[in-house]
Amino acid sequence: MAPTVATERVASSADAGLAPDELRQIYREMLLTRLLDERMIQLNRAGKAPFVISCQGQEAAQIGAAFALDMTKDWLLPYYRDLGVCLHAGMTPVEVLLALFGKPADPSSGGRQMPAHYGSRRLRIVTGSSPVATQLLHAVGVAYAAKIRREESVAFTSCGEGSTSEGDFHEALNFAAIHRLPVIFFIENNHYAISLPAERQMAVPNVADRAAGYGLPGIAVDGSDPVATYAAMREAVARARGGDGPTLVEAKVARFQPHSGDDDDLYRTREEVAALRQHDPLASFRETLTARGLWDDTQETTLRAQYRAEIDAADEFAESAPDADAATLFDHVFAMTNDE
Amino acid sequence: MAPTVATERVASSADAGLAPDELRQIYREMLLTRLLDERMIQLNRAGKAPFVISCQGQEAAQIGAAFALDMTKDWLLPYYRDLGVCLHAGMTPVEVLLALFGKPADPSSGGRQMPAHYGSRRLRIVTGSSPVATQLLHAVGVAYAAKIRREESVAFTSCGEGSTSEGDFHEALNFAAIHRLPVIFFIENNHYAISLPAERQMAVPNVADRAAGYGLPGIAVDGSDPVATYAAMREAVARARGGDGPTLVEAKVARFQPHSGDDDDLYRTREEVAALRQHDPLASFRETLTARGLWDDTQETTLRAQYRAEIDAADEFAESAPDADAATLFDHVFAMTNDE
Amino acid sequence: MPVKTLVEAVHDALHEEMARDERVVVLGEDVGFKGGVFKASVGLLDTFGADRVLDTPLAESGIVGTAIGMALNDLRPVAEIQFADFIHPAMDQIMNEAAKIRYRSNGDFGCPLVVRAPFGGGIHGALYHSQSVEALFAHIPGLKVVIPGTPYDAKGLLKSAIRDPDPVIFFEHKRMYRLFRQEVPDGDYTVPIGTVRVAREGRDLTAIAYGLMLHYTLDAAETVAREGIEVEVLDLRTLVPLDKATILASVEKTSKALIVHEDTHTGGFGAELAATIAEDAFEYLDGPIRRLAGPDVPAMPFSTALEDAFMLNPAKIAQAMRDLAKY
Amino acid sequence: MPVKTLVEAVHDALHEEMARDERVVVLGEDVGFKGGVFKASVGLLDTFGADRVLDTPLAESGIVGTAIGMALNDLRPVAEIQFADFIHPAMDQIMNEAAKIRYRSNGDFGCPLVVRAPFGGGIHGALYHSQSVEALFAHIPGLKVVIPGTPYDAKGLLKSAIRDPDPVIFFEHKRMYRLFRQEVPDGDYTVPIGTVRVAREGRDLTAIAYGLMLHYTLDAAETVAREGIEVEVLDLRTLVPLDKATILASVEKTSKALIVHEDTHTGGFGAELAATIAEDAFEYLDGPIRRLAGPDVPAMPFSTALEDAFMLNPAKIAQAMRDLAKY
Ligand SMILES: Cc1ncc(C[n+]2csc(CCOP(=O)(O)OP(=O)(O)O)c2C)c(N)n1
Ligand SMILES: Cc1ncc(C[n+]2csc(CCOP(=O)(O)OP(=O)(O)O)c2C)c(N)n1
Ligand SMILES: [Mg+2]
Ligand SMILES: [Mg+2]
Repeated sequence: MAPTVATERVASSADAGLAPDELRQIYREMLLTRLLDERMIQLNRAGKAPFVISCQGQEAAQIGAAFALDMTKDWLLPYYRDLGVCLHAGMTPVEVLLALFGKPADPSSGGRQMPAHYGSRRLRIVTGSSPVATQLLHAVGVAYAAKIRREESVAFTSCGEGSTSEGDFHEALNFAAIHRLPVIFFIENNHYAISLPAERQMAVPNVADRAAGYGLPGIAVDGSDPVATYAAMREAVARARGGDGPTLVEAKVARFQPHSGDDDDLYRTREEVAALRQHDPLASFRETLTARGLWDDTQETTLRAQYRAEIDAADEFAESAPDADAATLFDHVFAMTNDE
Repeated sequence: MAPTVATERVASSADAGLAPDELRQIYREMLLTRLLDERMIQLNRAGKAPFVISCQGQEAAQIGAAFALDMTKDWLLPYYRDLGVCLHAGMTPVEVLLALFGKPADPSSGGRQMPAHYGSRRLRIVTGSSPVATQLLHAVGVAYAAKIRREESVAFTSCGEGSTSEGDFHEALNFAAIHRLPVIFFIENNHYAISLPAERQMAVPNVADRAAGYGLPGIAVDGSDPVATYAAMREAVARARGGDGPTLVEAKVARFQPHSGDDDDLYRTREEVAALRQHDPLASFRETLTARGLWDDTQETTLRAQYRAEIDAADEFAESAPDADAATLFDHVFAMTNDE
Repeated sequence: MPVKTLVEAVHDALHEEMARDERVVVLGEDVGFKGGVFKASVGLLDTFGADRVLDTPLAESGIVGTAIGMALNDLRPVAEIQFADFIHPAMDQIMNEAAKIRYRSNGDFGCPLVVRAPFGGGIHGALYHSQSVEALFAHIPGLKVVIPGTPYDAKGLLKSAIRDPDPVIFFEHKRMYRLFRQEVPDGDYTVPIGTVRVAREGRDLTAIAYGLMLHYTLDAAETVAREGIEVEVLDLRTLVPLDKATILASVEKTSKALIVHEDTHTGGFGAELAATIAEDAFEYLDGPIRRLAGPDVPAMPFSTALEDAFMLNPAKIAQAMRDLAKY
Repeated sequence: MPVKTLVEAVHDALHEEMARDERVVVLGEDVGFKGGVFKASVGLLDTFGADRVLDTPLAESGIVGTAIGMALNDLRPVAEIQFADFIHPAMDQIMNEAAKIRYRSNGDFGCPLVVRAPFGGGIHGALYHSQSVEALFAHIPGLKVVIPGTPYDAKGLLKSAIRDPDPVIFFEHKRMYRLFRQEVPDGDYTVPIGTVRVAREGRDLTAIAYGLMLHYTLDAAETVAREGIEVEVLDLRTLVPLDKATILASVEKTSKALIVHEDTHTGGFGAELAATIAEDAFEYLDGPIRRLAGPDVPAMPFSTALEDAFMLNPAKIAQAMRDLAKY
C-alpha cells in the first residue's frame, strides 16, 4: 500500500521541473482567474448577475493542479469554485460570462444551470451539479471506463473540505482504492464550508489523513504555492498513469470572499479575512517570479491591461448576447426530443 | 487524539478481570445462542419458518462484547446477526421464536418485520431495519441525546464489515468523533458480505484502520475469543463513559452458515467453510474453561439438556401462538390511530 | 398585532417551541452560528446554547439519521435541510427509517422528528435550488407532509409539527420567505395538521393550491372575479393526512376542480388530488378535473426567460380558470 | 420456441446485450461470482470477465454514481440494486444526477444507464424486501420507468432499455421471477419502451395494471367474464413515457376505468393514471375512476395474515370489477 504523506508543505524544489515559461504561464492564468472573478463579483453587486461564487484565494492551487494534467486525454470533474481549473482547460472568459448571465450560448448548460456549474465535452469537463461530492463518484466511473479500455487518461475531481463529509466521498474513495483507478481527488480545503469551520467539520487536522483508511496515499500541500501544488499533483498523475491507482491531494487554501454572493460572511471577523488576504497567492507568486527576474512591473501592467480589455469585450458580448427562447424549455429532456 | 491500535489479538490477560462465574456465564450465553440458532435453521429447512439468518461463528464476539455493557443504562442498536447480543440483553428464546414465526406476540415488531430485526424499548434495544448501516447514525443520535442530558449511557451499535462501505458509516463516525460521543461502533468482520470477500470490499486489511481518519481509536480484536473481545469493549466503554468519545471495535469472526436461509453459499468451497469450523469459538472456549477447571462434561450435558428443553418449549409455544389478526394491519401508522 | 414575514414566523415557532420544551433541538448545516442561510434560526444558538442548536457536518443522511436517533432517545429534533433539492441523500433515512419506525416496532418506538426545508423556485436558483419535492414524501405512509401558505399558518403548523409524535416533513416556499407580511400573534397558538383552509369562497369552480401557488391562484381568482367567475380557493396546507372532506365538499358545491402546483406535472401531488376527486366526487363533476403544474422537464432553468417559462403565474392560472369555467 | 421464466429472460437480455456491445457492463452487489441473489446475472462473469461484470462494495449511491461516470465515459452500465427497497441511498444519484445530466448540459452529455431492481411482495419479504417504489421515479422527468409484465416483454424491454440513450429504471417483480414460463425467442428482438399492451380485450370496463398485479387482474377478468362482465386489461409496461393514446382509447371504448397496483394508494402511480383519464377522457366516463391499491401503511408486514391483508389478490380485484361494472 502506498504511504500517506500528510505534510503541510511539499518542497517545490527546483521548480518541480517547470521551465520559466511555464512558471510565467501559471502566473498569467492565476491573474486572469482573479480578474475575471473580480469582474463577476462587480456584476453581481451591480445587480446584473443574480449569482456569483468566487475562487479568490484558491487560484494558485487550481492552476498549479491543472497544470499537472494533460488536457488532451484527462477528464475534469471540477466543483463550483474551480474557475481557474476550467480556464486552464480552455474555457474562455466569454463562455464563463455567458453562463453568468444565463445566456443560451453558455457552453456549460445553455444558461440552464447557475453560473460556475462547468461542463463541456469538447474541453473534457464533465457536466456537474450543485449537490456536493456527487461528482467524486462520477470521476471513479469515468476512470473505471478508461482503465478497462486501457486508456492512459486520468480523471481529476475536486471538492471543498466540507464536502468530504458526504457519504459519496467515502464510497468514491473506497471504490477507487479497491480497483486502483486512475483518479485524483483534489480537495480544496479553505477551512470553511459556508459558516462551518473545518475543525467542526471533522476531528482530524487534514482531509489527507482520511486517505490511509482507504488504502490510498493522501498528500496535504500548501495550496497558496502553485509550484508545490503542481509537484504534488504531478506525482499523483504519474501514479495514476502508471497503474498505481488513486491519490488524494489536499490543498490548504483560503477563501477571500464570502461563500457566495448571497452570503453575509458574518461568521468571520473582518480582521480574520484581512489577515488571510495578507497571504495572497497571486501577490506572493508575483513576488517570487519578480525576485527571480522572471517577471517585472511592465509585464504586469501590460498583462493586466490586456486581460481587462479582454474581459471588457467578453462582458459586453455576453451581456448583449440574446436571451433564451422560452420554447427551448422542453429541449433535451430525452435524447429523442431533439438530438440524436 | 486517541491512538489507533490495529492488532489481531488483544491479550486477554488475567481474564480481563472477569470472575469464574462470569466466564461461565459467557459460555452459557454462547451455548444458548448456538443452540437457538441451530433450531431456527432446522425450522427454516423444515419449511416452518420462511426466513432465517444465522450468527454461528460470531457468538464469542457478540457475548463478549455485550458483557462489557450495562444493560440498565446502555442502548443497543444491533444488526440482524446479533442474536447473542439480544439474548444477553434479555430477549428470551420464546420471543426470538415468536419473531421467527411472525407472530403478533413478537416483542420486536409484532410479526411485522423479518426475523432477526430486533427491538424492544423495555430491553433498551432500538428497533432496527434491513437497510444496512442506517442504525449507526441512529446510535450517534441516541448518544448525543444521552450526552447533552449528562446521562452515563453508552450507545452500542454493530454491523458487518461489508456494511462499512455505505456512506452512513462515514457520516456516523465523523459526527461521533466531532462531538466525542459515547458510542461504540462494533464491527463484526466475518470476511464476507454475502458473496463478496472483504478484500474486495475494501483495500485495507482491517476496518479498524479506518478509524484514525476520523480521529477516533480503532481496535481490531480476535472475535473468536470472548474474553479478548470483552477486554477491548471494556476499554471502549470506559472511554465512552469517561467522556473521551467513540471507539471502533472490529471483531474478526467467521460465518459458519450461508448468508441466510436463501443463500446457496456456492461462492465458498466446502473446504473453506470446514476449515473455519475447525476454529469454533464455542468449542475452543469450552476447552479453555475445561482446561482451567471451570467447566466439565457433566455441566455441559446438563446445560445442553436444559437449553434443549427450554428451546423445545419455546418452539412449541411460539409455533402454536395465535396468528395476527388482519385488522391490525392499520395499527401504528401514526400515533393517533391507536396509541397515545 | 405584529406583522411578520413567513421566515420570521418560522423563526418564532422554533424559538417558542425551544423555550417551551427543552427536548426540542435544532440541527443542520449553518443553522447555528450563521442562523441558517435564510436566517430562520438566527439567535437560537445564543439563547439556547450549542447543545441544542447544532451546526452539523455537510451530510444530509447524517443530519436526518442522527436526528432520528435523538428522537428515539426522547429529544424532539427539528432538522433543517438547507434546500429541498439536497434532501435526496437523506431519503433512505426519511423513507425507510423515520416513516417506518412506529409501524415496524408495532408501536414500541415513535419518531417525533421534523424535517424542515425551503423549496420552490422563481429566485434564479436553477436546477438545484428551486425544486419541489413534496410528492415524493406524500407517497410514503408514515410521514406527514405540511406546506404552509401564510406566515400565520407557518408558525401554527410548525408548532403542531414539533409537538407531533410522528415524523413531519415541513416545506417552506423560499420565494415566500420575505414576500409579504401578515399579522402573526406573539405567543402560543397552533394550527392543526390535516385541515384545508378555504382561502376564498366561490361557487363556479374550486381551485386547490399550496405554497407560492396559493397566492398566484388567489391573484388569478381576483382577476376572473372581475369577469364574473367566482372561484373557491382552497389552501391545502397539509398534503398528508389529506383533508378530503373539505375538498370534496367544495367540489360538490362548485362541480369543477382546478389543481395548481409548481412541481412538475406527472406524478405530482395534483395527481392524487385529481384521482381522489375523480373517485369520490364523480357524480358532482361538471367538467374535467384540470391540473395546472410545472412542465415535465427535469428542473427549473436559471435563465430568466426559461425560468419564467417554467413557472406558473397568475395570468396562466386565470386563463385555466376561464377555460374550465366555460366548460 | 423455448419457454422461459422472467428471470431467465432478464438473464438472456443481459447476456445478449453484453455479447452485442462491448460497452455494456453489469455492476452491483453479488452480481458477479454469485450471479446475483436472484441469479439474473449467472454466468456473465465467466463469459465476459471481471472488467465487465463487477461485484461492487455494499454501497448503492456508489453503485449508481460510478455507473453514471461509466455512462459519461462511453460505457453502457447496467446497475443492479439488490432489492428496490435499498435504492433509496442512490436516489440522489438517480434523481439529481442521472435524470438531469442531459438537460443540465443542454444536450452536451447523456447518461445511458439502466438501473435494474427486483420489487414487490408476496414472498414474506416484510417491510424491506417487498417494496414498490416506481411512483417515486415516475415523478422525475428525465427518467424512463419500465416494468415488464411477462418474460417475453422482460427480455425485449430490457434490451431496449440498455440501448436507450437515457437513464431507464427497470423494475422486475420478484414474485414473478419463477412464477411461470412463457415462450421467449432465442436471439435478438426488442419491445419498444413507451407502449401499453392490450392483454385482454373487453367492452365493459378498462383495467390497467402492471407487474404481478397484471396477472391477478387477468385472473380476475376471467372470473368475472364467467359472470358476463367483459374487462379490457391493459398491461402498462412503461410508466414513463406514458402511452396515453392506448389508455384513453380503451377508456373511451369502455367508459369505465379500474387501476390496480400493489404499491400503496396515496400518490401511487394509479393517481397519475386516474388524473390523466379524469382530465382527458372525462366526456366518455360513465362511472368513477376506481383505484385498487396497496393500503396506506408504511410497508408490507412479514406475518402471513398481515401480508395477505396487504396484498391484493384476484378475488379482491374481481369484486372491484363487479362493483364498477354495476355502477
Ligand atoms: C448535498 C448538498 N448539501 C448542501 C449544499 C449547500 N452548500 C453549497 S456549498 C456548501 C458548503 C461547501 O463547503 P466546502 O465543501 O468546504 O466547499 P467550499 O464552498 O468551501 O469551497 C453547502 C453546504 C449543497 N450544495 N449540496
Ligand atoms: C442498503 C442495503 N443494501 C443491500 C442490502 C442487502 N444485504 C443484506 S446483508 C448484505 C451483506 C452484508 O454484509 P456484512 O455487512 O459484511 O454483514 P454480514 O451479513 O456478513 O454479517 C447485503 C448486501 C441491505 N440489507 N441493505
Ligand atoms: Mg471549504
Ligand atoms: Mg460480513
